[in-house]
Amino acid sequence: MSEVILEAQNLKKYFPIYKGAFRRRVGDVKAVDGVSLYIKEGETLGLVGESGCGKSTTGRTILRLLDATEGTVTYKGQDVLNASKDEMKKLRREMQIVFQDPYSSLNPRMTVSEIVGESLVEHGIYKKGKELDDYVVEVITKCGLAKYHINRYPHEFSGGQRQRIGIARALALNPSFIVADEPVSALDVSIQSQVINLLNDLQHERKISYLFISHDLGVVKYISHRIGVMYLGTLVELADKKSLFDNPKHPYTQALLSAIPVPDPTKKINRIILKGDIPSPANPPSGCKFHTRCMYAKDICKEQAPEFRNLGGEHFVACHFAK
Amino acid sequence: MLKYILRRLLHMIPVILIISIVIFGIVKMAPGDPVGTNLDPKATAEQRAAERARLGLDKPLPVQYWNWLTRSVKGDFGDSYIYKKPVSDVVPNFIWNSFLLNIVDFILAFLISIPIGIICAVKQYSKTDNFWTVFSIIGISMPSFFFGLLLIYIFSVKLNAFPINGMVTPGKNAAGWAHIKDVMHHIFLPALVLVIGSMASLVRYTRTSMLEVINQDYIRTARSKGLSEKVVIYKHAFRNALIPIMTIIGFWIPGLFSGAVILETTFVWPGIGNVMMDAISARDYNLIMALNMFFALLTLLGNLLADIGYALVDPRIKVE
Amino acid sequence: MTEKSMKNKTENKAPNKNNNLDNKDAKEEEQVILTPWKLVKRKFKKNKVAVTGMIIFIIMVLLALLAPVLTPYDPYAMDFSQVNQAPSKTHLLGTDELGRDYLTRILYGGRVSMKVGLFAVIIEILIGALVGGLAGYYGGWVDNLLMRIVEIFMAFPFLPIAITISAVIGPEVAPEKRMYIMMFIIGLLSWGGLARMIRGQILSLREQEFIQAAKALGIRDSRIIWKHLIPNTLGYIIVSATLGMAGAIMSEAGLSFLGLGVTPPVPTWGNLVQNARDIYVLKNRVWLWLPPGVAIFFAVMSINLFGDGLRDAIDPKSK
Amino acid sequence: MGNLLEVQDLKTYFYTDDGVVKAVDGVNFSVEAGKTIGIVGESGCGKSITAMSILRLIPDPPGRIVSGKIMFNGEDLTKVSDEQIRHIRGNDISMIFQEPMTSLNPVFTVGFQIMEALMLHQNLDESEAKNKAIEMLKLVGIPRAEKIVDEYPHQLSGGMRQRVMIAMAVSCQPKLLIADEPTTALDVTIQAQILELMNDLKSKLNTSIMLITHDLGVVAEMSDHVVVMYSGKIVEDAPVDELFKNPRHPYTIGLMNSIPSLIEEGKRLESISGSVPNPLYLPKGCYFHPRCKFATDECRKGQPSLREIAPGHKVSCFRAEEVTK
Amino acid sequence: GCGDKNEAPAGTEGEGKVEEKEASNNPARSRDGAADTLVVGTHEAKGDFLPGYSSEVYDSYVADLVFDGLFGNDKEGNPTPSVAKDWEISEDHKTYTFHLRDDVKYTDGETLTAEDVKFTYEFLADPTYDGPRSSYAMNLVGYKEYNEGDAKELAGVKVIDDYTVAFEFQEALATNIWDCGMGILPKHIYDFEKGDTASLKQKMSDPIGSGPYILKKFEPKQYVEFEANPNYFLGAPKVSHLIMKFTTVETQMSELEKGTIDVQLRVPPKTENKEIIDGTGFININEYPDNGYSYMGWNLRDPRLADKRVRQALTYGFNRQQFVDVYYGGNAQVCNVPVSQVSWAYTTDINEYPYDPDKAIALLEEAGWKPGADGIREKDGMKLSFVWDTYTDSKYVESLIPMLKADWEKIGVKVEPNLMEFGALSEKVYDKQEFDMYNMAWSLSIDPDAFELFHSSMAVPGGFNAVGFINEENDKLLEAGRKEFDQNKRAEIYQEWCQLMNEELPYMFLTQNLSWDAINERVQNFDTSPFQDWTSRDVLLNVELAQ
Ligand SMILES: Nc1ncnc2c1ncn2[C@@H]1O[C@H](COP(=O)(O)OP(=O)(O)OP(=O)(O)O)[C@@H](O)[C@H]1O
Ligand SMILES: Nc1ncnc2c1ncn2[C@@H]1O[C@H](COP(=O)(O)OP(=O)(O)OP(=O)(O)O)[C@@H](O)[C@H]1O
Ligand SMILES: [Mg+2]
Ligand SMILES: [Mg+2]
Ligand code: NI
Repeated sequence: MSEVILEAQNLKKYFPIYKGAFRRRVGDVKAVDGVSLYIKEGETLGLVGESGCGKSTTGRTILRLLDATEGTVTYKGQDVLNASKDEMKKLRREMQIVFQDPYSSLNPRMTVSEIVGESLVEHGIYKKGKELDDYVVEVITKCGLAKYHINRYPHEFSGGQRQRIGIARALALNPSFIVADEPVSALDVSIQSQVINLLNDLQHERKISYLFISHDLGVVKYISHRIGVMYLGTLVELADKKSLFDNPKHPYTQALLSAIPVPDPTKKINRIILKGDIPSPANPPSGCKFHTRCMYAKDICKEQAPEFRNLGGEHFVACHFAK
Repeated sequence: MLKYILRRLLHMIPVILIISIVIFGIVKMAPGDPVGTNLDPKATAEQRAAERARLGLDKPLPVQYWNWLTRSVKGDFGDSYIYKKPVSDVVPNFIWNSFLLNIVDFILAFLISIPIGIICAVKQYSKTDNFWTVFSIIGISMPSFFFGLLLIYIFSVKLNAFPINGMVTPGKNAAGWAHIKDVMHHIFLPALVLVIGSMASLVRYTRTSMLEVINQDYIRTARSKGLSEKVVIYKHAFRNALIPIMTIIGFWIPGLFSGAVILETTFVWPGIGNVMMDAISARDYNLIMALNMFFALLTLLGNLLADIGYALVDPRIKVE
Repeated sequence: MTEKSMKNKTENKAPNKNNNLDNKDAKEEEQVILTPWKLVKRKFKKNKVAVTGMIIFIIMVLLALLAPVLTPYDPYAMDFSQVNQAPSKTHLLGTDELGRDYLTRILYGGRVSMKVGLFAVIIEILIGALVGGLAGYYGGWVDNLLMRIVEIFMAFPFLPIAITISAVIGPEVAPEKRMYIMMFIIGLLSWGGLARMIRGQILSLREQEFIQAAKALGIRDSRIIWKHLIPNTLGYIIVSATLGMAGAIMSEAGLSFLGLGVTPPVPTWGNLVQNARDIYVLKNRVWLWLPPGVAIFFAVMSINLFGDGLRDAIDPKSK
Repeated sequence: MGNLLEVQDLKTYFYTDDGVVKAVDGVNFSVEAGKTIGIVGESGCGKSITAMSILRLIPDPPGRIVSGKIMFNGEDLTKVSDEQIRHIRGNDISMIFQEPMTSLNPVFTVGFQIMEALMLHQNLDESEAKNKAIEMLKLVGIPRAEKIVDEYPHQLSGGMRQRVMIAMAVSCQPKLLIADEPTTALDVTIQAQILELMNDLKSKLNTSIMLITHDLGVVAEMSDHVVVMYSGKIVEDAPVDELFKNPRHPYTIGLMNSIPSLIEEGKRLESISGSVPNPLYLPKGCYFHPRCKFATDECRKGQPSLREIAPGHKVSCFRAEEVTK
Repeated sequence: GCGDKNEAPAGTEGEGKVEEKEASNNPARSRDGAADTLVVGTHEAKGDFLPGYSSEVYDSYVADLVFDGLFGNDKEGNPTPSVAKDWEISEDHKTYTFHLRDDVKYTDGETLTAEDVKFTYEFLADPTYDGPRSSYAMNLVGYKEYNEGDAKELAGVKVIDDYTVAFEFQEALATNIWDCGMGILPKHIYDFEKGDTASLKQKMSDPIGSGPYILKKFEPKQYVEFEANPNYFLGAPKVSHLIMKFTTVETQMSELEKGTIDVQLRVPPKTENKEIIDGTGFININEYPDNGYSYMGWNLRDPRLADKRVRQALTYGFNRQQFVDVYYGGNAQVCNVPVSQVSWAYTTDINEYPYDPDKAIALLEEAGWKPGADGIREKDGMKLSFVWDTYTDSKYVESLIPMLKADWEKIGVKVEPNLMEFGALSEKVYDKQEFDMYNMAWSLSIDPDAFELFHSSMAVPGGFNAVGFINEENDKLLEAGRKEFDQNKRAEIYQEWCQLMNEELPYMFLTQNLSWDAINERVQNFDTSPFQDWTSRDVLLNVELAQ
């Protein structure tokens, strides 16, 4: 297949917890705790997991919107996390992000043309004026908006339209890698599909790679080529879509897949119901982080964190017992 | 809880220290020499110098500050120039008078305003609500001194129904009930000004926080359980509305005393606000500093009380 | 039942409100496009009380601004043949003990009072926005340090400290200049709350995804601050400014009433009311204290109403 | 008829400054005893308002039940006195809300919040109520119920809180349980736990459930009967198998076609163009016509009414017969 | 004398009996317990009730009611016997020997003796004494040794026997006798170790003395309550209960009207107040000229003001009469000399300096001050533009400012008022002596001696000759005046001095006020006069309440 454009190695992001008047550091939220992944050109890597497991943090750390605590990120051979200011500015044109919330992700006091065109001016690609406007119109029409929308403010759009503006903003710089952080989860089903189609079309047209974050397995399954499953800051399984859905190796993945309600009243599935709640990332369990909810857990799971192993065919699993 | 209070008290110390430095600094910036106003005008320069030395005024400022601070901690704020007595003897005389005024205000305002605030929130835009909204806006916008003067004009000057100043009828030396009546007669007007001012803001505040709470999901939950409207409002909603109301208490307690400066001056009420004005015009350094520290301490204490109040009414605040 | 009759029924229930339903259909495209500010304006305009407040306030400002045109008198010109006149045709609000036209003094007093209020608020906003902005944007130890300072400022008992400072630095200053001192005292003592609020605002804005997006786009910090952060806090700043001005006018009036604010002969509403501390004046020369008191009341009330309306209009939570 | 609840031509409007929002505009459906009815539809189509109208929890002003009947146990709930409706709330009909994080009162212990309804409706004294509360908590699968009963909502996770909400709702063994998007705010694995629990309770207590959701997967799994709403109106009403097999309203079909997991691998998603209309500016004619592929002039002019096209299958579309997946 | 604000003129001298008016609606009569209680309204007393500590006149009232001095004074200001039956003065005018009555008892029953007198003066001379009356002991022999050295006793006060005490002064001065009149403290109550006045200060607010009244209760900021001393050696006062109620300028009129006070001391002599008083029909005014004057001091070290013509011009250029008319409604007088008209040292043979802007301009022109471009006169690069330091929170000043500014502007002189708190003004004027001009007032003692105020030796920092008036003739006259013991000769000296001052104008003399005591008609014999205030035994013991 095509070549790897982005690779993250052992990425960690800890948020310190402070307490008291003197703001002593009393611990860390281990939001991302040793994630390794790669993304190939024109590929979509889906990232699923429960709320708070660190999906967004992974995405943002890769883009260096957050400073990583540890680990490396290389984009087309370039070290992202240690890039200089100028290098970083160049990298920004290549790597973009689309956000979940169509309401808070657009500055309410800027018009569509400002939102989309701002970065072009900032990077010196266009000067303010007719040319810029033409280009902005081109981009937004590509994203399914119309020319007359250009001077409107975000609040005049519906959720789906706003999400398109967000995509247009990311697209304006013509990036080759986009982190899509739950771009459809705030949208209604009927609107969701519009946005998914748009993302898909753009990928085919421009060979864009996506890191597609979602907790909706249906959507991830539909759009991704490969899928990573996260649990409490670590990847527990990462594999080709087919391989993951047909043959999940990690007990958590298995439970997750079985938990999705299928919109078909005739199919009754046998559920694996996990007991308990997700532990806090500020105080994760020892050993294998999943052992507290795992039905197969043995003593070794409590003591030793499993390795993230390649079971062959690029199917990675972090479980002592997976075969 | 006790530990929490202790810890909060401990945290107050650096703040108090800094405030004390600022207050000391401000007061020391003042022109005018306390020695000049107090000694015999015919005193010689040497006598003045000796007096200065005795008061420690010849030392560098940091040393003066340190001396003042260490003595203050022991409760010795120096002598008041006006009263020629230790400040610690002067202030208590007046605190109780101010306290009396404020406690009347506090109790009345709370007893009346909170229920009104709740009713206004429950019956938003009703006639009652509109009335109290107008009342609040008027009360908030009315300067206390002007309102006080209006009352004096109407009730004391025109109707001759209340005394214009003071706290008791001198020489009456009434005891028991007669004394209380005498004081009540005197306290009526100043207390009215205070109560109406406090009520205006408290009604408004209660109304706003109730309105906020009433639209919360858990109120709908309470209703869906079939609870009566009274329980929903006074138990479920009010307990939550109380949380923001706690803040206002924090501002209020110090506000009461310091706001009294104007009110006590208007009504010639023998309280510390009045003393504060005297201290200012007589340049009574020690008294000014002590009073300012008192007010600052009250502010901090108000904040502390508010925080304790929070902790009491809001289980989400961890106390350990 | 047919659809039509159903519709009629509803129209009967709410006759004047929904008659636009049928003729104004669906064409969202045709709706008037409103900028966020226009939206605020529209919301504000609907609030009759707030609009009234604004109008009263504007009238008061105009009265003060146009004072030299509106009155033929000089606020300082004494006329000993006209001492202590009751209101009359020549002196609409009478004269004071030095024969100065009182209406003129009130108008000019309004100028001073409002000027003090305005500049005190400007000082308050400048410091508050700067401190709050820095603390919110940079966070970390900067935030920590600044917030400690704010905490200390908030623990200052306003009136006593204001009185003390006024008494301490006031004496060296001519009456005309005392109003500047007042501005500084009031401004310097009251920025704490604003700084806190702006910090909170910025902190929450900083977490908003559009700021993250701007960073991801490689937008400069300075531009993020100017284009993204500041415009979004502006609404709150404006609201604080209006409400703060009411507070500042009140504070100035209080201090001047105590004789520790702006001092005569420079008139302000506060020191004009001070006349009434003399029982004789209180009783027999109502025109010397009632009008300036009412002026303070109206100014403060109109600004409060205006500010409240503005807050409701700007606050996205309110309907 | 075995109908526990019958909603007839219900209209609930909101009178706002900008105009009238017809949040629920002539809704008819019924709930059979012991069955689950699912209500689906896009955000803002009036699902929650329908549910709240039943319990008369509409904030008034600005909302008002304008007309219609809600027959429950032979009584019209829109007509009964406040006292009577309070007696029904939490006792005969109870409700679970969408947001477990905000639907519990933060200042009372969860135990107390469960006990309140028990003490009110079942005349239990405090200790009895507490025992019952613990029992209910155990029933909804909360571990260490004796301890949790004295904890405050903020000390519990989202899933636990939703369980508490359920425990509270079922504590008086209501005849009808209205669940307004009970799992939307929860994670998949937790959602699975809750759905499992609800099914469990339904069989144990024999309550009817009115399940509101926008997740067709959840509907398919839980309901016996489905109602699809669009812009305050019911567009389709059918037994669950029938609906999924043979949807007849273009909106229902569009909805199904836009769900990725129902689509064959690699096939393009079909989507409904446009967006949900602003309730203040509803289109003339069929509300769905601007987004409808099948719209004709008839649709632009008149509003279709709900009609039965197969036994138990009602659709509100002029062209239902021509429309297929 | 001492620096005093203007609103509170000091005073004494009677205008005669209060008219007997019958008013049926006199509310004071129906007050609770009115029959035997006299309520006197005064400005607030702070609680410094010991004679050595009371710095303000209102505290002195209390001290004067509770304590007795060796002698009092009559209406003309001559010393009269009191605790001392009589006294003799030595040939050299340095030693004063007083013979005490043996029947003066403190209210605790102990007898007043010469030891107590000595104790009182040792207290004033104590090294730690920080009150305002050290000047009473300062001129005594041995003061320095006692105050600064470690002398065990104050040599200048000698106890000859139980009832005889002698004061020995360092210098023979006509004013010495007044230093002997300090209120006498009972040693057995107030005794303290030398250097420990602190212990005495603690007893400041509940004084015990031999005076006509016994202090019963002091409510700070509210009132002081007294009861008559039935065993007073001059006979018990006729009014058995006395209350000094604290009033303010703002409230006193209303209190009078409402009858909550019977007497208000020192009502500002303004037409408004007269109107109120006349309006009641049951209040009379006891009016007498104040023993003091107000003035504008100018810095004579300033070359602009060093020129006499400029000072005269400025005086001519300010319409002082108009100020008196506007502010006092005519109830005051323009003054032109630093001596009160009630004093025997007063003379009318002086220049009145009537308002005359033309003359003022002529004088300025003569002195070489020509109008500048901005209308302000200038000469040699100097401008007649002054900063006038004055004090805040005073209606007097508020009225004076605009009038002075306006008048002087007409003669091409600019003046900018600079308001400050009174204490700050005192410091600036006396300690720093940095000012162009300032205004204050003097209330005078009975003796016209003004050595402290105008002698060139006092033109030092901290001295009272703050304006820096240095004039040989003046020095000569002042020295002669205080060393002369013949009353007539003294009067001549001081009158000559008055003329000199009137010519030289070291101050711009402003006004001499009238003192008004407002008295309810039910109070009889409240005959205050310039030299006898209401605590004077002649007045106090005769006051009666009419039924
Ligand atoms: N700025 C921050 N400071 C402290 N903790 C944070 C911060 N941002 C995220 N976290 C914590 O890090 C963990 C992972 O958060 P993250 O937002 O990456 O989760 P997520 O998988 O995206 O969840 P969701 O599905 O809810 O979006 C959470 O526990 C969160 O509380
Ligand atoms: N208090 C209110 N005032 C005005 N309009 C309201 C009010 N509450 C609800 N509405 C309107 O009623 C309509 C129906 O709302 P409802 O809450 O029933 O939607 P829903 O189907 O439950 O949506 P969701 O899936 O988002 O919960 C919406 O258009 C909404 O804007
Ligand atoms: Mg996320
Ligand atoms: Mg809903
Ligand atoms: Ni019909």
